[in-house]
Amino acid sequence: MEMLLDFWAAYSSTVVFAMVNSFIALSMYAVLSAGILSFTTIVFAAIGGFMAAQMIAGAGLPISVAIMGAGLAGLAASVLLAPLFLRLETHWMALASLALVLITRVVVLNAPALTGGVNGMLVPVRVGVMEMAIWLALVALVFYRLHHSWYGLATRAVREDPSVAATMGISTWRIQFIAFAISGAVGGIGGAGMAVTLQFISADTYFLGAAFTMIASTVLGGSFHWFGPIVGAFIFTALPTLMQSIVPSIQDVAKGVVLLVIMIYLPRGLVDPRARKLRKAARERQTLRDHHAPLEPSHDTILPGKTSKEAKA
Amino acid sequence: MQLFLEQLINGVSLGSLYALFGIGFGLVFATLGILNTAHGAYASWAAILGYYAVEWLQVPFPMAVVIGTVGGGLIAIIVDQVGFQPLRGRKGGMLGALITSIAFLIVLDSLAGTATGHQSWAFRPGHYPDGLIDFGPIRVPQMQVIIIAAMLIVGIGMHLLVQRTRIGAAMRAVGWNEEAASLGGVNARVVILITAFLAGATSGLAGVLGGAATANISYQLGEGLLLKGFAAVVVGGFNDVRGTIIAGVLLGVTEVFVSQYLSSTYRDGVTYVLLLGFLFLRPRGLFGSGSFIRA
Amino acid sequence: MQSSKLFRQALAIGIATSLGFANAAIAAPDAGEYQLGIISDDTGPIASAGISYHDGADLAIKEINEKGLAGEGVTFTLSVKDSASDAARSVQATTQFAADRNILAIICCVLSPNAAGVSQFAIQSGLPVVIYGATREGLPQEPYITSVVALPGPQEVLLAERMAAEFAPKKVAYIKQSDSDIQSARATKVQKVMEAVGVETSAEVFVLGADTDFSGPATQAMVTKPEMIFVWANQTAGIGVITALRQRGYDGQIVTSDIISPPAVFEKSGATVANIPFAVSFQPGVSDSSTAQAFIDAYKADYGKLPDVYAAQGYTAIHLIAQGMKSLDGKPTRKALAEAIWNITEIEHNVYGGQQMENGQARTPGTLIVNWTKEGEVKRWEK
Amino acid sequence: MTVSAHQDQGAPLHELRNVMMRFGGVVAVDNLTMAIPKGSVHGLIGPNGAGKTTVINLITGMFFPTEGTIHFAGKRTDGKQPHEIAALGISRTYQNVRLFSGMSALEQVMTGCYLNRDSSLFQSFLGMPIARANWRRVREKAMHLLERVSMADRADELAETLSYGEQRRIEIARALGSDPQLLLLDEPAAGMNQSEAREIGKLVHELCDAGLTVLMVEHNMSMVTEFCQSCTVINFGRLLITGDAATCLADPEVQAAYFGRKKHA
Repeated sequence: MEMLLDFWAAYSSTVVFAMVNSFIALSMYAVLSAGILSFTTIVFAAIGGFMAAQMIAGAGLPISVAIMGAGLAGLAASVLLAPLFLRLETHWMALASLALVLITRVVVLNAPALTGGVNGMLVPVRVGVMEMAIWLALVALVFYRLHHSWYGLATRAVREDPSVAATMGISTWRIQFIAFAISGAVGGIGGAGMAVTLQFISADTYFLGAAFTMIASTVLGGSFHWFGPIVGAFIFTALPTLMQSIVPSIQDVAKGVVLLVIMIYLPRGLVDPRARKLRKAARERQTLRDHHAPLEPSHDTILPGKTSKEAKA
Repeated sequence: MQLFLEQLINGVSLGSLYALFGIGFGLVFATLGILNTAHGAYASWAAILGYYAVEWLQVPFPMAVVIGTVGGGLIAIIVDQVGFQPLRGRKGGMLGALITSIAFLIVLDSLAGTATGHQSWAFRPGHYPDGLIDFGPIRVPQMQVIIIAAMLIVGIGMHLLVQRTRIGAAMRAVGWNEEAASLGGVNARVVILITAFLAGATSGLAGVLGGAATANISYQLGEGLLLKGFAAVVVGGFNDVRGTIIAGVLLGVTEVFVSQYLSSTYRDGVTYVLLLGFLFLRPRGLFGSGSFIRA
Repeated sequence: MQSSKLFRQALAIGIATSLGFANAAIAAPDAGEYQLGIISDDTGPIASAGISYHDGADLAIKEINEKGLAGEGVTFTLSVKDSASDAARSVQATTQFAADRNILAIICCVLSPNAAGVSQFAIQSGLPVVIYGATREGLPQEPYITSVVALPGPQEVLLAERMAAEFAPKKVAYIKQSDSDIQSARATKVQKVMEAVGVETSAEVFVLGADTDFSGPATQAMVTKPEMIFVWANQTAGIGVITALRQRGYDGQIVTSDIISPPAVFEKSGATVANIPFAVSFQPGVSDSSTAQAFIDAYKADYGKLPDVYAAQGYTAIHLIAQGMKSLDGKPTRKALAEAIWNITEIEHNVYGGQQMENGQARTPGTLIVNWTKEGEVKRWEK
Repeated sequence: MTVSAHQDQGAPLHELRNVMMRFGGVVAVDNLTMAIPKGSVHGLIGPNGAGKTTVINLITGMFFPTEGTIHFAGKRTDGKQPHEIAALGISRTYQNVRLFSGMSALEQVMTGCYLNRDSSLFQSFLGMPIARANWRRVREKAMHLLERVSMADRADELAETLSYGEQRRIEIARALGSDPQLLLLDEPAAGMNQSEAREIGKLVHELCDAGLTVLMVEHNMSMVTEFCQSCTVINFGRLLITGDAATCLADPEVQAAYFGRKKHA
């Protein structure tokens, strides 16, 4: 028992960080699931993080209020940004979002009144495991509900084939706008989560490293179901600790290789509802000895807009 | 006036590195549809190989440039065959390739860190062209002249290769539609290998020259080039070498001029705000006309 | 669902591995055998310095165990957790150390943000921390957080005063790294001294830590024709700036900080960094106390190279803990050890020829103003 | 001409007037005027590359015409976005079946019912009864549509595991989900054997009897003669003839353009 307690004491912070990263991954998933590759999550996280830090360190508000405020701040930022970003197509949007991450860093460094500038900000309180878990459960519940809603159906349609979705009356712009809004709110919460777990945030907290790691963990976990990003975030948070104890000298190489192997063998990520259904179908076929040959699955694309097939028709 | 000219040359030389780096990045995107974040690692590795060649094998600098360039190309081929080839069969899409490239970025960068003992290295003074050339009142470091010349030669060469030769036509055909290209008698596999090699080699060239000019050969070398090279490619239009060159040079000049004449604190801010503005106004790049989306 | 199965497997492996480690740790240590922890920067962007700190600490442990410097029959082992300079991983490592009852104290952190995060958590869980690299003001907190790194300021002031006195320059330029709190603070201190004696600031040029091309900033500074250029930036950027200045033919005086002190820097840049004065508190070839000499010899024997200022700091951090340990007779607790360390006013075993501590913060020890010669030796700087 | 024979079916539901469509220098649709009579099955035929699919893309708003106007139920639709046109009551299927990867047959059809949703985003993620009731209703409707295309027993299966003919039927059910007035079928019988094709034809007739107007792009001549009341023949984007199916197919110009070309192909 004592051993378990020790274990929990040692790794509870890993669990908390994994939960915090889950928000960031879910925020990336929110837009990814609507066919958008965007790193603006990091921008929303920065806004949420410094917002929360100010609310806690400056105004002395409780953590839960600060997290709520951070979510709202992220939401507001995303609602303002989305109309601009939605004018761009995929890679241009991806680049624009990267540029925005870099701009954010410059702004953070040069707005010491809001962010502490180069000195960063100390956050005097630390969030409890339970509180973080409750927040994650709430957000996961929202994603669960959305998955089984009109919005969920529409996002999947828009992601798979936006022009077909449009002929069903689904407005790609509207769906992607909502996706951005969700991404903003959840990203803001994630940023606040980072602030109350790291207890110190600066321009470097919300930068490219986080952007690349989190997009990788989102896709690794699986970007076709809301549970995937959470799994991915937990694995990517635990992986360095695990690698540290197994292969300390080449831990980063090992991390890259794990990612590579998963991408080669499970390109749609660990949690993949389609693969599960396909396996089920295969099993049934075997028992039924069905003669229908399955079609080659159409390739999944994250490109919105008109497809080449249309354009060349 | 002298200041203006000197800074202009600084900007053009810096931009030439971005352009040189961006050419290969754009080529891979246009032909193979991969947003390759590991492209920067090729540059780091090429610089490291060049360093080994000069400091350990004592070869002259031009030879080291060749070794680095070819090395970059070979690493690119390995990465392509190990990481991206398996995805092609199953049409993993752009996202799968992106994440795979991040995996390679992690692996190659940390191996480069180990190879350099996590230090930043530099060619010793005298082991590379570190003198100055006088152009009237302006004195320009030799490396800057070499970089600009290399960019012009490689840029024009690549443009002609892509637009005027059979290999180039084949590359464009594969970029348009791999299946159709195979039917039309183009060996897609060969074209993919050539493309990967050329991309790695140009990145490698940028790496060796940049590493020498900035006295910084480390695993972080490619990181800075990656963002700026990506920006150059996007502004220039994905499938146009001319666009990449012009955009890369403009980016370098903008950076230097913003910090000279506006504010060095806000340099990156101003540069990226300009970039964003450009994107929103002209989302298809300088020479881009139609929508560029792969078949 | 196979994916969740995979996840469960991964989790199971993780738990099994970690429990295995916990088990190993729980196996009762010999009497007098204590564990310290280090949150290292062995990989990541600042590994070049991080490895030196770690090497210095390892050497100190070896020496303490051999000579019984932590008290009769007391030996240390050093448990390593690499943070790769990542703040989140630093905090995670802290919680793991805090949870491991065999760990008495930890040393950590090159980057101030990481040090700040680690400190907050360590205070909450009552784990003594000795900071060996981060130089932000206000990090030490009674009794748990102490720092063996002198704050920037006094050294820069001394250096600046000396430059002003010996050169009496009229115009000086400053190249600063704008995204580093420490470097900007240092530059400000120098600039104040220079301006106070009437030296005109001809240019203030800002660079970023991640920049690689410094031809623009070099031109910008040089065009104002300063007699002297101060370079205040982290190692890679600072050396980049110096190289760019020299490459463009700047032959005025360049002054910088201890970033060029590691022998590896001379190996890299050679004559480019020669004759540039900088202030350090420890430098092989100049530091001449017997402790320093012993440290340099032992380091050279173990690692085949000369120690740098970072190795000296890692070394000192462990010796500070040993000194605290020695003052505790009998069973040390974390709290008692923290208090003992906090109350130390002078580090007995140091390579600086004297190192005062005040409220858990090391004061600036003897300042050496030195420079590299073209032959690769460090000499006291003379005009 | 026989067009007058169909005027008793009422005003045309959909019209293209002098529509031009250019891609760069290529003219894909050249001054085309076409009317789809309300309540009929209208065929759009022509050789490969005649521009049939381009016409469908113009009707659904995928492309905006370079010149000319498009009218649906008395409203101009050219320049409207595809989802706006869908909301007006136009729905379509695709020549090369474009179902959503990873969705079950039922989910495909429910997505097709998107326009039937009457609960807001907030109501659904708060799990309010109105949202659940709406969801249940649409689910039932989707099941009903699947029954109609005889696919109800495969509702939970992943679409990509079904056969080509089954996928086509699901696509038709999906297109019907939005309760369209005009259904555009792009070669609904392509890749099917004769009996499967006839089943589709019958289904189309049933739908038509229930008041739906259908535009069918078809290659299979027997399908056209058997199931289309009227048709339009185009070649190189230009109108060749329009009228009742038998007359059109008998036209010598059509024979020359269509079968003449086909022989050489």
